[in-house]
Amino acid sequence: MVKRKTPMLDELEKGKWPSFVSDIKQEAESRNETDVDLQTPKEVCDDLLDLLELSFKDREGHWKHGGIAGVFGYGGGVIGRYCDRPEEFPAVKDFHTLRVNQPSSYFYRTEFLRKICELWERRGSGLTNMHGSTGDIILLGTTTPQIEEIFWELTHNLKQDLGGSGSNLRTPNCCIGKSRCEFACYDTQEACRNLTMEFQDELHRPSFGYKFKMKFDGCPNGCVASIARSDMSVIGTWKDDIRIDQEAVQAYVAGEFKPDGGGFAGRDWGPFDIVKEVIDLCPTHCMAWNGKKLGINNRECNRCMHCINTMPRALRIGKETGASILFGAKAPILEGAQLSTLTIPFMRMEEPFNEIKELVGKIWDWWSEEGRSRERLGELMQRKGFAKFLDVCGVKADPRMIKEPRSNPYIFWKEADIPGGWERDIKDFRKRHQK
Amino acid sequence: MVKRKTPMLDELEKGKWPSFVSDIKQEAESRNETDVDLQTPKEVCDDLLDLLELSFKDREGHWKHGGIAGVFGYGGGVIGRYCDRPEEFPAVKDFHTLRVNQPSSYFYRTEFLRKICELWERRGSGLTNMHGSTGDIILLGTTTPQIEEIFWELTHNLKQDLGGSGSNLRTPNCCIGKSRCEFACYDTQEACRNLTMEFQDELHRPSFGYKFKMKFDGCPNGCVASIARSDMSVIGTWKDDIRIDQEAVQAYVAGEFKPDGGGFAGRDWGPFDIVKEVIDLCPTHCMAWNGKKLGINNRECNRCMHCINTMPRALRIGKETGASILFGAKAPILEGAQLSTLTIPFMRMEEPFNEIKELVGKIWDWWSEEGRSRERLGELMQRKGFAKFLDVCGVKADPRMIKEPRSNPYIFWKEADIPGGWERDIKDFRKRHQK
Amino acid sequence: MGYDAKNPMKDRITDIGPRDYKEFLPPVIKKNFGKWLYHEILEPGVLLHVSESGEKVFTVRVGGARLMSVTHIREICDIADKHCDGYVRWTTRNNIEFMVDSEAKLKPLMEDLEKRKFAGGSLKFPRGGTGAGLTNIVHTQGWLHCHTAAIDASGVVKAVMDELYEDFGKMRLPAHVRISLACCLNMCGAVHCSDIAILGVHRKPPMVDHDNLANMCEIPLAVASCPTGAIKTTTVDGKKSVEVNNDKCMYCGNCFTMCPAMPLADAEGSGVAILVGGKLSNRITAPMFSKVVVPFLPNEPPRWPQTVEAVKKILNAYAKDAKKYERLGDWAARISWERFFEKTDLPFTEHLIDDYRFAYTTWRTSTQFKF
Amino acid sequence: MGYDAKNPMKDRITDIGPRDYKEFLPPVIKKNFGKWLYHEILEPGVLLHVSESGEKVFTVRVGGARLMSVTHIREICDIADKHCDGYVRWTTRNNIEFMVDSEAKLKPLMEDLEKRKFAGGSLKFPRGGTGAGLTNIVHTQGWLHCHTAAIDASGVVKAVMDELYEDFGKMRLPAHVRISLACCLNMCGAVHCSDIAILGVHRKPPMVDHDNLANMCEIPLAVASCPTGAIKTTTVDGKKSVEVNNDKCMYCGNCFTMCPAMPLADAEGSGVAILVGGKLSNRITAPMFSKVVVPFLPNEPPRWPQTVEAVKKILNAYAKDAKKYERLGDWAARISWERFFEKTDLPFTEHLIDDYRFAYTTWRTSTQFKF
Ligand code: SRM
Ligand code: SRM
Ligand code: SRM
Ligand code: SRM
Ligand code: SF4
Ligand code: SF4
Ligand code: SF4
Ligand code: SF4
Ligand code: SF4
Ligand code: SF4
Ligand code: SF4
Ligand code: SF4
Repeated sequence: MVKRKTPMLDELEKGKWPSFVSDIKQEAESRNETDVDLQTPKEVCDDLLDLLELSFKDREGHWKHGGIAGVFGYGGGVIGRYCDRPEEFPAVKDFHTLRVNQPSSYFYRTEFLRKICELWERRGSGLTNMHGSTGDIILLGTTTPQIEEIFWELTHNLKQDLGGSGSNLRTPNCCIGKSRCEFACYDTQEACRNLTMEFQDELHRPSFGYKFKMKFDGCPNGCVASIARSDMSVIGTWKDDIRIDQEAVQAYVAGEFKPDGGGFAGRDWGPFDIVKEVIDLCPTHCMAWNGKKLGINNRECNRCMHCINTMPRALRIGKETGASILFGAKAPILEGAQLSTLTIPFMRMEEPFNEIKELVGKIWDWWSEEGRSRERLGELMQRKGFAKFLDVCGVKADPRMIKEPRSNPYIFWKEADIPGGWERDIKDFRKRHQK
Repeated sequence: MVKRKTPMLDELEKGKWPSFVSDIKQEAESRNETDVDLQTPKEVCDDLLDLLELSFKDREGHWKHGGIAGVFGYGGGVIGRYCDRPEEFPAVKDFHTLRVNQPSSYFYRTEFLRKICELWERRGSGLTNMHGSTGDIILLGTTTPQIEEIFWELTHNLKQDLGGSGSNLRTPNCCIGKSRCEFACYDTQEACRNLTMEFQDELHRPSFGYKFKMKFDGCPNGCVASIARSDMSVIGTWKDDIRIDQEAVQAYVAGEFKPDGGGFAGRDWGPFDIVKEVIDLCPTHCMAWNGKKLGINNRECNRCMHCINTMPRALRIGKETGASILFGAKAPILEGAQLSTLTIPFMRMEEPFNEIKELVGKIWDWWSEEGRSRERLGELMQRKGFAKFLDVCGVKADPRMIKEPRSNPYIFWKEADIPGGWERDIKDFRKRHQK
Repeated sequence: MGYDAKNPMKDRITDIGPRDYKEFLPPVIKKNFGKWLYHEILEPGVLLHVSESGEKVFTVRVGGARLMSVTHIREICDIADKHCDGYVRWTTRNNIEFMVDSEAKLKPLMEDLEKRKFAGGSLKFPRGGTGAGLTNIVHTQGWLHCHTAAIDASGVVKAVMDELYEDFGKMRLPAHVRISLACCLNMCGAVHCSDIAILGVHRKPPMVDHDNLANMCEIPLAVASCPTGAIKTTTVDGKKSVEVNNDKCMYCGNCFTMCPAMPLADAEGSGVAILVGGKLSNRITAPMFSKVVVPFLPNEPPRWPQTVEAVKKILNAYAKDAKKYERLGDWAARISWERFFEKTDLPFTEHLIDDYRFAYTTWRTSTQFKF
Repeated sequence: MGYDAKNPMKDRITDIGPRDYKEFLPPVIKKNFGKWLYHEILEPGVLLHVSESGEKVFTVRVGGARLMSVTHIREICDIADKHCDGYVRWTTRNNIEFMVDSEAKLKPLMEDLEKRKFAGGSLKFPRGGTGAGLTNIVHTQGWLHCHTAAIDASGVVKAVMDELYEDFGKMRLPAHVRISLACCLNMCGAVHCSDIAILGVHRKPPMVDHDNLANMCEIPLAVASCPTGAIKTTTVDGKKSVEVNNDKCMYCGNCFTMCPAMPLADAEGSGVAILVGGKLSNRITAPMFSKVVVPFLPNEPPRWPQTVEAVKKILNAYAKDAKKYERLGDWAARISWERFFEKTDLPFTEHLIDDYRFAYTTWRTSTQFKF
């Protein structure tokens, strides 16, 4: 408290949006006053603020590159971090992060959270990220000796394991799904948990060439962004017809129900116009409205969700539900960003999820065999070609997997498919064709 | 006549579409009967048919690879061609092609054509392609000694030069333009001729690393396909407003004028519906129709031509006309096909066409300097980056040149643009950041 | 007078360029140059252009084999002399246009053209090729003149056009349909941007003529020519040569272009690929590439029945299903490619999935698809 | 009891995974699991979900800094205990959701949340983030924890959210707007598919710490890490090291990830790039990448005014001009990118033209443009 002088950071206490600076300060104060038997430096929050202030001043970060830290027997779950000015900021000299595997879709009982808080106040910085981008509860900053202690308490007292980091399966994640969403086409939370449990070994013990992520979205709205951030994106969908409640449609048209569940209420967009707002925006133009009845040519629907999103009280997803499975999303390093590519148009998603587990197995085998070090699945798919990937998955090529067929004529053939094979005798040829 | 036995080719005399087999046969007969002092084998057409029959039988062509042939002082205009079974088909043993530079948009007086026919009957096979894909009159097949003779007669008697082949400027080509098209935004024929004359040296004497093509379309309809087939595509456009004749619009709406000049007359598409067929199809949605008056928000129009094509009696291109210039189209070998890329959104196109000539000069200089052997301009543009190409053209970057901005963050900077430059002292850095 | 082989430079004329088109413009065209107001298609193959001056030009467009003899050209000249004051032109798609300056001259011209037939029975001057129909197939040399051809050109074109003949003379399609043919991957033409493209392709890696290669080719150029890096230098029986890694080869033929000792053509290996959905005009949508929808059909001279059948399937499905003004590629994009393969009844195979440079940009990165 | 460093394997528990979410579901959620019929947004930040059973759950969503102290979390627990029977959840965008099972409990909860403020004056629990509005900025570690950061994360987010605060609590935008931030090109998050993305970028090639490189790094890995092949091995003062070809470097930082002796960060060189127009949902249009529209803005702690300004310009232009349901990227595509730069008043520079692997696919290969 005495030491801290953070004029720049103090600026970030102003304004309405919750200030992380104020929050760190309140934690700093709490640490100064607490009776808890702190196992980490009391001044950790003070030093962190001072160090951040220095970064603001320098316009350069002040953490050293990486650093080894971890728990015995695991290869992931801990990110080592050391300050590059340890003498000036001794309380954050080592400031390692723990990634704690969140329960599916971030539901908590306060009892559990309070235990985490108690543990983390005592043995860590008292600072967290709720949550990290992958999904973990991020315990932000502790010293090297504390790591095993924390792990022991986590597993024994909280019955809670770490998540992933390094070249392994990363902590899977899912949208809220059936817990509270009427659009969920399968149980994302159970799928996420079930696969997390199945692959504990892959999650904890790096045996891959690089990271592998899986995320579970209950429907094409994509609330957990799986299509952009996971090597395997499992996205709910359905095969049969959208269920229509014609009376409820009328209620929307009459203005009794607000479109999009009221999500546009902040502005006067005029009365709801079903033709302009639904029929005309349907990307497949498979909807019709005759003033009385809404028609959907379900065979042509691509299940984009727009009509259902707009009139959730009138339209419901089909009953024959499952998921589309897409592969290969990743951030830009190295070959440029990728979105996941549709590979399995439809798979049923039911416990014990054997079909998807087998599929994952095949893909991991191939990736392990063919993938270069630090090559994401998506990059391998690009390098080897999508047709090869389909082979690996044991799936037949289908136009649904592409936006459009190739425009170049550079087609590879298998020798077996060519009558007479590839080997020819030039002498034979020369009999027909002089040189 | 005696020798020929072409059962497969004879099948191609059937059917309604003009039969090239019948035509070659009629030429064969004419050669057998003619009094002309033929300088090439009388049996050339017979042997050609027999050879083609053999190819049909073998399902393999029977021409040797290339072969040197040409006229003195030129590096192009003649394609050498030798048969790979010369003993059996002696009359087509050598069967070289001449590329004769067509006059702009293929208008002819019969007097000229008859002279060509006379020359080519006597000194060639009597067979032509009217015309080759690049645009030339293709004189198809003659013997080596005839080449210089033909060239002499062509230049002296027909006042007519050869076109291009090899690593040079290829014969430029254009659409019919102002000769007979109301859409022409500039004089394509004159531009084509003027640049052809300006660059005679580049056309005849290969000095490039590969071929270079230029084509001139009078408007975005693209009737000479310049955007797909020329390293430089000059495509007419206008800057001001589409001219509207509201009465004529009414006449279309009333069904008095047929849409698209009657181009859809072969089928009953129902009465013309201006909203469905024009307003709704306008890609920029910049048109309005209130039942009486047609409105165009010209600022938002991208000059796609649709409305003008559909109602040519009511709508006319603007008055402030010129061309957009695009670069880099090519066939797929090696890097895949390219369409030309918009580089100069607008240039006036008036004699003496100095501005475009200067631009071409700059581009050729760069291409000559940086281009690899057999690297098309489009490939060089890809290899060096479009921004570099703009530099070369002396043109400022503009969003009009791209479909969308880059999605990857891999931006190159010039050192001069970065405060402090690139060179830094690691010792300095280490003062702030311990390792 | 004439060329003197002993004195080749004597009186030599060079670089005079083509004849000036202005000499060749029919008077009505010359007078109204740049003054045209609008056009009408009076019937298939018959255009009327009206000038600001009130003058009119009537054009009769007729198809033809691009390959034509001087005998045939002379017949064209006869017709032009008789009806058109000695002027005639060709179009950018190898059709012939006869122009007259009054309606009165139109009918006799058309009647004259109609009755002319080749000895074998085919029409010499079929009228059509205008508006929302099919026009002439732009094509290349094929076995008739080129050394790299994987298929014939004129033969395939004749076979296809015989079958689609009706559509050349009617304007009953949803929009312009442009069919093109190229006999090898060099694609001499705009095959890569055609509504329907017929393309000659190989499927066997080049043979290497080790005995002759070193004499016939510059080895470094041959090695460098390969886009996939499949070619390496080697020595065979003491002779310098090259060897091809067959598994890396995509049969593009670029090595053969650079080195005659590496032929690819093969009776069984070479054949037809079909591409669809390209366009050139900027009308409504931007120009687009054609896409491969049939990876291979065998060479079947003389009438290539499977190729003809596939083209017909595509054209018919399009004609039946597309909207007015909708080009083939726009139709396929609208109905989705899954429906395209259904409606055309063409099989989808892994060969149609891109694996070249921009492959990833063609993968479906969304859940939007139709069952 | 507890961890025994001398006997680390004693009673060790591993591979138990996360706690079962089913233990943590509020009773009303558990009972109606999979039975939800529809939802309504009662006001910004307040959701109602109605079950087939007729039961309802009311959710209050509040924003927050993702970085939160245990003190803060305990306060959240207090609230949840008081109003929500001890249950609470977070969303995928780091908002907090308090759920109650009857309307009666809603108002006290909201009032309680509203009045809580940090000592510095900022709100602890601003309500909002629903519907066609702005929700929380998904972000990464920044200078607070990560070693590769080119910018700070939490600081920039706070600065931007303060300025856009109104839109978090209103639902007045044309569609959902997702802003994301990542502090380096590793892009930990979905920055590459966000309506607006704030991205930390470097502009100086790495420095090479020749004295220490050989000890700190595996040289072959460092060389191999460079996507542009800019790194070569070298020897400096007798020590093995690497050298960087500055002209080939695109400052991606991948070498630094592999080799700590190659730092890139620089006060002047590093800063912010802004990308726009990405999306994740499949609604109407397919997911899309964000595109770079501002190549660089300097690091300006503590409040990054130029960055904030640019984001505001973009958001305001969009809010004013787009149609209902139209995401930012769809808006830009519809009005054309030339208009986007006009309407947002952002300069277009050559840096925004792609020159990476798929560059060609982004060039304009048509004459369709707007003056
Ligand atoms: C903590 C976290 C950011 C955050 O503040 O939330 C994070 C932090 C780091 N990421 Fe990440 N990544 C985090 C989620 C992501 C995500 C998002 C996701 O998982 O959904 C991505 C994009 C998706 C993807 O995987 O492509 C992501 C893409 C990367 C990459 C680039 C990978 C690529 O293939 O392009 C790297 C570089 C690397 O792996 O060497 C990286 C590397 C890193 C490292 C380990 C830095 C490094 O260079 O080694 C960071 C450690 C920072 C620290 O001090 O803790 N991080 N990283 C996220 C993990 C928290 C959690 O477990 O919940
Ligand atoms: C004659 C002609 C085809 C025809 O029947 O019409 C033709 C014939 C040949 N072309 Fe072509 N090209 C012809 C127009 C084209 C066009 C179309 C155009 O110019 O508008 C193209 C596509 C546009 C382009 O240039 O990209 C074209 C793209 C090629 C290519 C591939 C170039 C590329 O960069 O991808 C080659 C291969 C090469 O140059 O080595 C090629 C090579 C050839 C060669 C020289 C064969 C070879 O491998 O060396 C052919 C000689 C055949 C012969 O026996 O006469 N030809 N070639 C066309 C020239 C006639 C004329 O002068 O009017
Ligand atoms: C004569 C010719 C120009 C020439 O210099 O020879 C020509 C002439 C005309 N074109 Fe064309 N086009 C000619 C090749 C083309 C080409 C090039 C090609 O096919 O290789 C194209 C691009 C095709 C493509 O997009 O793939 C072409 C795309 C158009 C269009 C746009 C059509 C579309 O729906 O996309 C129009 C507008 C229209 O038809 O309303 C057009 C319109 C016209 C008009 C109406 C222009 C006019 O006002 O005179 C002419 C008569 C049209 C007709 O035939 O129905 N012309 N036109 C060419 C005739 C070729 C032939 O014999 O069939
Ligand atoms: C709570 C949460 C899921 C979770 O597991 O935590 C969630 C919940 C809902 N989402 Fe979502 N979405 C959530 C993140 C997302 C994301 C992911 C992201 O932004 O990172 C997306 C993809 C965004 C994108 O496309 O870039 C997302 C795209 C949607 C959409 C499609 C919106 C669109 O216009 O494209 C809908 C449909 C709608 O709003 O009508 C939707 C609809 C919904 C509904 C209405 C579903 C339901 O019936 O309950 C939920 C309330 C909507 C609301 O907030 O207005 N949700 N939603 C996430 C809340 C994040 C937050 O705190 O703001
Ligand atoms: S992804 Fe679909 S199922 Fe999951 S929360 Fe979002 S809208 Fe609901
Ligand atoms: S889900 Fe989308 S595609 Fe299907 S009917 Fe609704 S709006 Fe149309
Ligand atoms: S390109 Fe335009 S100007 Fe030229 S002929 Fe075609 S329609 Fe007329
Ligand atoms: S030219 Fe095209 S973009 Fe312009 S108004 Fe006409 S239809 Fe619309
Ligand atoms: S396409 Fe190929 S085979 Fe046909 S003419 Fe051109 S180069 Fe020759
Ligand atoms: S055919 Fe093409 S891919 Fe095959 S070896 Fe020759 S150049 Fe290489
Ligand atoms: S985006 Fe970069 S700097 Fe930020 S947390 Fe991820 S790896 Fe670290
Ligand atoms: S920053 Fe990237 S491009 Fe530059 S040297 Fe390092 S790895 Fe190569």
